[in-house]
Amino acid sequence: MSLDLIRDILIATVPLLVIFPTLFAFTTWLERKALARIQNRVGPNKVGVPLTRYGGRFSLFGLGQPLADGIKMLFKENIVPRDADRLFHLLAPILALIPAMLVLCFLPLEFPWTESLLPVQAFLLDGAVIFFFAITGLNTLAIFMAGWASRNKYSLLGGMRAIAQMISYEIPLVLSAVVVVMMVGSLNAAEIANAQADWNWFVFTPWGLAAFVIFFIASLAEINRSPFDLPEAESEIIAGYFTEYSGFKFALFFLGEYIAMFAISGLAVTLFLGGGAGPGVAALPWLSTVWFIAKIFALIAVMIWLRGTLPRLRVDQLMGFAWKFLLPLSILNIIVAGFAWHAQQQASGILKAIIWVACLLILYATAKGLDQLNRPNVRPREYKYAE
Amino acid sequence: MSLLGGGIFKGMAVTLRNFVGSYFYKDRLTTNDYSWRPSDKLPQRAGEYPKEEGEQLRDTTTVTNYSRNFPMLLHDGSEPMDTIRCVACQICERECPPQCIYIEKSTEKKENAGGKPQFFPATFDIDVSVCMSCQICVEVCPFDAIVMNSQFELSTPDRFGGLLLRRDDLLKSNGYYHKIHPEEATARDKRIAEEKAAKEAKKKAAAEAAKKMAEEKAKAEAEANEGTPDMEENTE
Amino acid sequence: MSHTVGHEPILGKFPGTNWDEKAGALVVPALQAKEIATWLRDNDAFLLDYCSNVTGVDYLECEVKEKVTKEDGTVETVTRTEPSRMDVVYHLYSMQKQTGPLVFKQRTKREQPEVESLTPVWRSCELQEREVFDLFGVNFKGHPDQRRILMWDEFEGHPMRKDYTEPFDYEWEPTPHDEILQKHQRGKVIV
Amino acid sequence: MSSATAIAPNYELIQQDGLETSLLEVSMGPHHPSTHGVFRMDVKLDGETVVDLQPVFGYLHRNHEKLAENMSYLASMPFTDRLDYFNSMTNNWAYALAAEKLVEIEVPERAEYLRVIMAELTRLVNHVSLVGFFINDLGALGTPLLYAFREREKILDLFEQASGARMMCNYFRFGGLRNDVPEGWLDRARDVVDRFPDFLDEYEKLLCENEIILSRTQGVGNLSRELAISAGITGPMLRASGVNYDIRKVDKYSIYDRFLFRVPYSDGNVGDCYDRFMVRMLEMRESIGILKQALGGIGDGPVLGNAPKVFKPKPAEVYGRVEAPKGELGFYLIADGTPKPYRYRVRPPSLINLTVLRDMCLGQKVADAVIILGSIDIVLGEVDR
Amino acid sequence: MSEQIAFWMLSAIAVLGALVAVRKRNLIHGVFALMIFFAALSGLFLLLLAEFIAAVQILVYIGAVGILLLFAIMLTERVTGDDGRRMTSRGWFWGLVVAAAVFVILLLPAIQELPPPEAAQAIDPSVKELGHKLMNPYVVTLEVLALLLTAALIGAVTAAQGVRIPKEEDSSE
Repeated sequence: MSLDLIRDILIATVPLLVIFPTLFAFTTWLERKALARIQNRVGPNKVGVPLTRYGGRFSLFGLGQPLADGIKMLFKENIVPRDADRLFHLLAPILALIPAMLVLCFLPLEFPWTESLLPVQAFLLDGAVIFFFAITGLNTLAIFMAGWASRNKYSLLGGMRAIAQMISYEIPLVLSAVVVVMMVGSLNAAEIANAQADWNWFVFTPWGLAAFVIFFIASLAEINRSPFDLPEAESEIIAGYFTEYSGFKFALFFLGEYIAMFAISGLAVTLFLGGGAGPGVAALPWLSTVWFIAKIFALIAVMIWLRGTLPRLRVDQLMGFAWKFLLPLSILNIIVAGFAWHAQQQASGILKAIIWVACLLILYATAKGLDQLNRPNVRPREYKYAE
Repeated sequence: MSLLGGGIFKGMAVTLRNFVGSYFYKDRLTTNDYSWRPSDKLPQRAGEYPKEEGEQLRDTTTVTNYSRNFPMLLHDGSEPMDTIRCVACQICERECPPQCIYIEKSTEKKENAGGKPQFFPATFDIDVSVCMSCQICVEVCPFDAIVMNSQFELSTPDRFGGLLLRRDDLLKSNGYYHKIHPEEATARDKRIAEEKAAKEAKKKAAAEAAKKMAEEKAKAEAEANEGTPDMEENTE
Repeated sequence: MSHTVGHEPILGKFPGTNWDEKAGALVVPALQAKEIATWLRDNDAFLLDYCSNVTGVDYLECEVKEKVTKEDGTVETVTRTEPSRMDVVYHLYSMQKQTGPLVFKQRTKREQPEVESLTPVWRSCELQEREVFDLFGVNFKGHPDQRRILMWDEFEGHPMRKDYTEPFDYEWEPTPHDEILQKHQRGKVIV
Repeated sequence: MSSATAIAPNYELIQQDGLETSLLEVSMGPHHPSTHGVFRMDVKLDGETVVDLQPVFGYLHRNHEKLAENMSYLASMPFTDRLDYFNSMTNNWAYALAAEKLVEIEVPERAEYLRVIMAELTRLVNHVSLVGFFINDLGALGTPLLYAFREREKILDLFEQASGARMMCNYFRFGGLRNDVPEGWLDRARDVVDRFPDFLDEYEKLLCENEIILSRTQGVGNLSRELAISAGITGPMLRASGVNYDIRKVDKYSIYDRFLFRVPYSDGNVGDCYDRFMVRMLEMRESIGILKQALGGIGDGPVLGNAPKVFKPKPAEVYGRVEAPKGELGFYLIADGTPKPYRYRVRPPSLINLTVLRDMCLGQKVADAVIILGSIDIVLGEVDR
Repeated sequence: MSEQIAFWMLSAIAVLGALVAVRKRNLIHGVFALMIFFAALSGLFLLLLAEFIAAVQILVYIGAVGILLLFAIMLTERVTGDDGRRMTSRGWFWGLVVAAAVFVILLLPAIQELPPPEAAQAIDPSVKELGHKLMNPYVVTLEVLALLLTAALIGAVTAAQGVRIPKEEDSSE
């Protein structure tokens, strides 16, 4: 093993370990601030940089809040329930963080300083996308571990919910990605991103749009974001699997959750939103990194927006939504995409437009039909008045 | 046939409007900055917060002119004990629903706000950890001696002693009362003046009527009535 | 205001009942209560389908001074002893006819009081009768789930009874308020 | 009718095929985020399904009734604020109404108008924050709740200006009100009331068509008409089960017969959480109608009738009730000729509405149990007293 | 060299994981040890440049089989598994014999037909090629397997529906 290789591996991976936790800190601030504004509050606005006590003058919109939170978390008491499985209670947050961090390597995120290096990036692997899904699935284990090791009934319920939910939603997640893989003919993340150069983003095709919507919804469930945050449903099961976590272990869970959010948004960007493609990339290659992260943040902004708006689903409705709505729709999407792709090989111009519109109609009608089928009696009602 | 997910989009439009609106409309961002900040020194007793009377009222967003918190005793002049209105009649102590007032009557009389020798409270304690700000003591007081303060910064490191307000903590001037509750104070002063005028007119009328009958006897009667005029009405 | 319910037919049908004019209430012997209640609920003239309020009232033995008008027109004050008793009061309304209330009282003795539970007639009595059991110690025959409701299971005594005295408070700790309370308890202030 | 009065059947887990599963017993509360206070539900779960539920009360019990029996009539007025601490005005009113029946005091007209205004503002406060809490129980991150609180603040400001306190108002007196509202208060109130419908439009847009809310609430926690009547359910919950019964209409207490307003109720087919939620939403519109009429019709005059300074009623028994936002709030007073009530009883709507909690929750998911409790609308200060 | 180190480390982890999985009394701990074993195995596949197989190993064995085991354990009475029963069964001798036999049978062909290193390098198991193989020569096998799995799925659903709470006739009428 040459020293060069070690150096290159470090140069390729360490930035991921630095940039994303930093972004995590920023995102927590962003989320708190955005949610506050959605709810007509002010949000964190006192803690400045560096942690000024009398905020006000140097508060910088409360940007110091994540730092203060981090310090608070570090110094909080680490409480472990008496009956808990101490080993697993300790391992679970770490295990939650590792896969989330690991899958970041599979994103085609090329930093300017890595160009001249050996090709050590994991996204050049032949099966990068499938690796991504495989390793994301490990998160489930960590959550189960946390839920089980806490010896708390709410935690256990949360763990059970998490397993059921994440396994179910992995299927539409993967199936919607299949469409893109089919079109590109490769599981290599870099190739997929490159195939979408010149604004040929998959989200601009009907099947790509449908797949993107399904992917986005399923990814919300996969990372336990509202409206699918059942494993940590506050109003029902306190905090779900991390009810019994405090201090730094809780912070690790928190970090893992946000990193997973970045990772899955990054995959969505890779698959549907053209990776690092964007205006000005041809002239300045490093802009691709900026675009990539900007797109991730656009998706995260939508997630925050959804979180500020929606209540959560019920367990059976959640499972029904995955199995009775998303799964058939994503399978149909694969079929539609296959046929349409072959049909438009010969067609051009108007015919192509007709095919696209037809695809959209088929997909929308199916979705509508499935919705009607799943919830036939759910609709607004009329009320009577007595004088 | 409604749009699939249409309700969700409508809801998102509402939240987006609120998000944007919170930057532009005061209506949508009702949070007020609580600008009073603790100084380095912690207060040792309740009531040591704001240092000057009425200081916290600079921040009109947290306290309005109508809000009430805990009772205070009124005095009219600059020297509190010389112009205290309270005559230690103990009606408020009896009527207080959570029984948080403790009064001990003085043994000797002393000249007070009215300019006549009266009893005064040797002890007047209010346990604000028990007081529930119901304002019943204010209503039952026949002398307008106790009114509601709006001071709310009462936290103290001493859980027991610190929350027992003594007579001297409770004494506030009528000017302060005017500052915190201008409308109410003006109305009250007006009513007191009217009552006083009415009483004086009555006294005058009675005196004049009595003059015709027998001067000396009437005078003595009028003085006896003045001593404890309202007490008898209310005590039962 | 509310439309009162005529009580005369009840007195006619059930001879054991009587009408307490002063309280405006129908007093029913505990044995007959369930039968009368069911009849009141189902009879078309009443249809008292809604039992609003259930509560107990504890009467200690006391001396009552009454003014009695004699035959010759003179008024005399007579003192008589009222025996102790326990009332369980039901306020009945009719939602269909929008009438009510009819005050319905089950009267029983004060020591080990026992009355008929009306929960099978009106479900709304379930928690309220539990409360009466808890706070007054009235035993409801036929109540499906008679447990303490507001006090904890191990609690002894029935705090709403007039002769209940507080036990020693083991969580007591001295506060300045004690001074104040002691003064009140010493009887310096007579309410 | 008679079948509905029976206690709900004992649901037992029936094992089939010899597959053995065990029940999970969860004690939800007394410190659970969505039990609205220190309420506890002992829930037995089969997976996520509720197979048994026992409500446990009493964590906030302070024997309000006994306290009131040991103090004068007036002195327990501030304690009624603490019953249902969201709606201190209607609590005051119910107590004042009962006490006024004891001694038959005339209430001046202006006081009656102000009482109606306060009560309807209270209803707005209660319903708007209840809907917010309810959606919070559904899992929203507090957004509707905070919108509700934003609007509630405006009404609480009005309360503060009138009575000096935002929640523990202690504003009503036997024979009227403690003091008149300050100058300009009525204009401010008109302003708030005029702008409230805009907020309601926005609120309805946010909530009433949301697919998730529809599918979460419809068909959950069904309460039949018969059971609702028999169990003494009152208020919006009763009307959501299809019974048209509003004490404002039935008793016509105070001056409610002078106002035109409608009472929304459902057709009684289901009586689920959605109905309870919607009935409250619609009721707010009617309250605004009443408020507009009352603020238009109010005249000048005194606000406190010639109530006796020492309240010492003759021996009598009265039961006074009002339509509080949560249901029928009644006060049963027995006077014995002393300045203290011999018997003082509160008929708490929150507690009695909880009678059917178990019936509604059985067979539902654990998440539904939470929203069913939320849709009942309880305040523990009133449940436990 | 680095590959050698990685190989030995992964092998050691795999063996240790397997041993812990067998010996551990606590069932949940055992399952997690088993997953460590799976993960190490996946690493070994990666060393053989069979990245697709490695990914599938994680996806299927850890992501699906392991979690299925956890679910099964969750549904049993003693979730903890600390019941102190004797963990070694009486038939340990025959177990050992069978294990040894399987080991030898697996080892024999490997020893006999060890391909030359160059040939091993020539096979580049790309994902595309795998896909083509599955869809062309082995399509019947694949479909039969899919059918089997579907049957199992339906069977599982039927079995799971056996337990249900009898509801009172709903008031929906």
